[in-house]
Amino acid sequence: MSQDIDEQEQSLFEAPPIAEQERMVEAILFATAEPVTVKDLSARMPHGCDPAEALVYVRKRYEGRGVTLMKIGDAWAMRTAPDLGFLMQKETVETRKLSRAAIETLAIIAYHQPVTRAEIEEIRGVSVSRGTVDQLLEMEWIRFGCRKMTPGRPVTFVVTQAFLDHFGLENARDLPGLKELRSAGLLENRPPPGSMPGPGDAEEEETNEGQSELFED
Amino acid sequence: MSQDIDEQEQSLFEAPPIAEQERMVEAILFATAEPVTVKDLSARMPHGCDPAEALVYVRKRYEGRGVTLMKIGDAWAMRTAPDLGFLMQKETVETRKLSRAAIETLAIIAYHQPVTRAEIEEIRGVSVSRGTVDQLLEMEWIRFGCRKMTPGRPVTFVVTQAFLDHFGLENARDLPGLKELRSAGLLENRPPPGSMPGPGDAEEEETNEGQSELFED
Amino acid sequence: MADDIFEEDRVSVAERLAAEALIIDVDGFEGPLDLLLTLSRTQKVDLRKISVLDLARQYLAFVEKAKALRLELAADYLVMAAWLAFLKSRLLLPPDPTEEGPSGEDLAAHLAFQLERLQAMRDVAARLMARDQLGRDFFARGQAETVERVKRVTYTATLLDLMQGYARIRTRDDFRPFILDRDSVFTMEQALERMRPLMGYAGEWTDILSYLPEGWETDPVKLRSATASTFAASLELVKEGHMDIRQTELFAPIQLRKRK
Repeated sequence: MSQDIDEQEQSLFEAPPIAEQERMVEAILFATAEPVTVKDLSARMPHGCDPAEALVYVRKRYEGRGVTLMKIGDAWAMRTAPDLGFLMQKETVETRKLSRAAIETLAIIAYHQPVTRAEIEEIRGVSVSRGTVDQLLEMEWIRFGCRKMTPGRPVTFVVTQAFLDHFGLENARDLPGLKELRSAGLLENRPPPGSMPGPGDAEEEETNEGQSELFED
Repeated sequence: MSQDIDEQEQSLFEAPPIAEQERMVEAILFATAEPVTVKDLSARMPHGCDPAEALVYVRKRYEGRGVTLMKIGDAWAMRTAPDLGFLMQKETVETRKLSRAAIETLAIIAYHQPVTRAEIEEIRGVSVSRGTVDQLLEMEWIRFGCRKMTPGRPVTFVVTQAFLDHFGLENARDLPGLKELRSAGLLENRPPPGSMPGPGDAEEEETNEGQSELFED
Repeated sequence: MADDIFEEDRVSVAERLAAEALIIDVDGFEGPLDLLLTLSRTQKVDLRKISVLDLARQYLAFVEKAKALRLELAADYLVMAAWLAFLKSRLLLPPDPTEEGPSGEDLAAHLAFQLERLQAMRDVAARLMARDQLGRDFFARGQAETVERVKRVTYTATLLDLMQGYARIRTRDDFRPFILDRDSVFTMEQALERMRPLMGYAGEWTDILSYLPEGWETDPVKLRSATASTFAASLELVKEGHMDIRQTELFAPIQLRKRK
């Protein structure tokens, strides 16, 4: 009985040609936020349409294209081809200068390694934030060295091969000493504001001493 | 010289075949709701690609389909074919109903851009309420253009890419009836002879005075 | 005036009804130009062939009626009425060659231009709104795949940075301002820290010197520092109301007891 009515209706409202149905399926799948079932398609398309058949054509048309028809459960959706996923990412690399605290901490580790956190703090004269050490560890410029044989057996830090590579050093001993820094004009001869200027000569000797001590062992 | 470098680079990083580039453009445009410029495409595709050429192929491929490639200003976007709008009742977004004043103001900005507020008021014969302009700005259909080189250097309004996108226009030159209006001389800025009553006459005279004073010395 | 009355008589009944209808919803007009445009439709001609003189008469008649009905008209309607009355006189009288300024024809032409332009803008506005619209007739991607912005921050430093950094630290040491050697300093905070837990046991008067930290009595420098800070800490505890303090005579031991 109901079939009769269907047939009657079909003759009254002729279904659009399949090419047209294909366009419709294409448009609906494109504009819909969610995957669409054949039933949904049927409900939205004019009477007499056969979305299942239209889907076959759509699928064929998009085979190997940048966009493909995908079946998700019992619903259909258009998705970018899986091999082109990399286009949906836009990587922006931002290069930032390492903070002063990080540079100083790194320098101390490089010149004094293996060195404990307490020793770094003593040399810098300020406490070293956890973030700074973490950042250097994350960059893989420093790593944990062996524990120090002192009470509490504190961990030490040493520089890594990646650090040496980045700075073009063969080993940490290649780092120029203070005397070389000074003769290369790299050392700020001016004392930091607020501190008292001392006699240059004596100071230089002192620092040389300190430096040689560092690399004696 | 730079061409040599280009060629060198091209040989170093061979660009994917054009069919592959077409797939990429297709995928990017398909996945993005906003219009994408050729520059953006270039930035996202591998080195050496020619998105402008690939776009020609994509456009051809989608001609007459349920989804079509549209040019909006200097950007491209995929949109469903307008004749299939009837299938999309579910997707239809109820846009805020614009007042008659807002519609007229929008049309005046579109056809006369860049246009100052005073010019809009001259055409409409009434003062333009702040709310009307604010609403259009908020919808991102208009934006501020450059200042006019007239006394007081008033700001101007122009329509946006979102406006073109919304009305399916490639650029503002495609506005319906633009040519006829122009040839009829209706887009000319014809200054009123002598004193003509305008919107908020008393006020305007005052401001004009103020402005001329400003620029007199 | 007689002219006006004569004019009014010539206005058809339908036009009069239309004009009256206009008066009823004068609020519905967006200013005099909008009203003029509406009035001009009664001429049923191309706006380019409109009779501005007739239009001026219609407008003035409208304003008169509004006045007769005691309707409050906004100032700009009255400004326009005054201007149109002036225009009408200019159009009716033969041009005075001595008079300066634009002719009545020029003014009339501009008004006609304004009306035509406003009408044109309304027409194109309607055409614009009748266009296929995004989100109504055609649609963008329903499920836009947003471009993932992968932001990667890399940090960098040069060998020079490193060396300068190190040099900075070392030279800072060299120029270090005088800082009190803190090895033999016992701070008040330390003294307080030491005394607080012991407070509870001080039921009897006790010499404050018994609170000195162990090992600090031998070194005179340390003894001095520890004594001073212990004394200061004692005063602090008294101030807080935990202890009583006394000294029986000059240079006698200073004694501390828990307050009861």
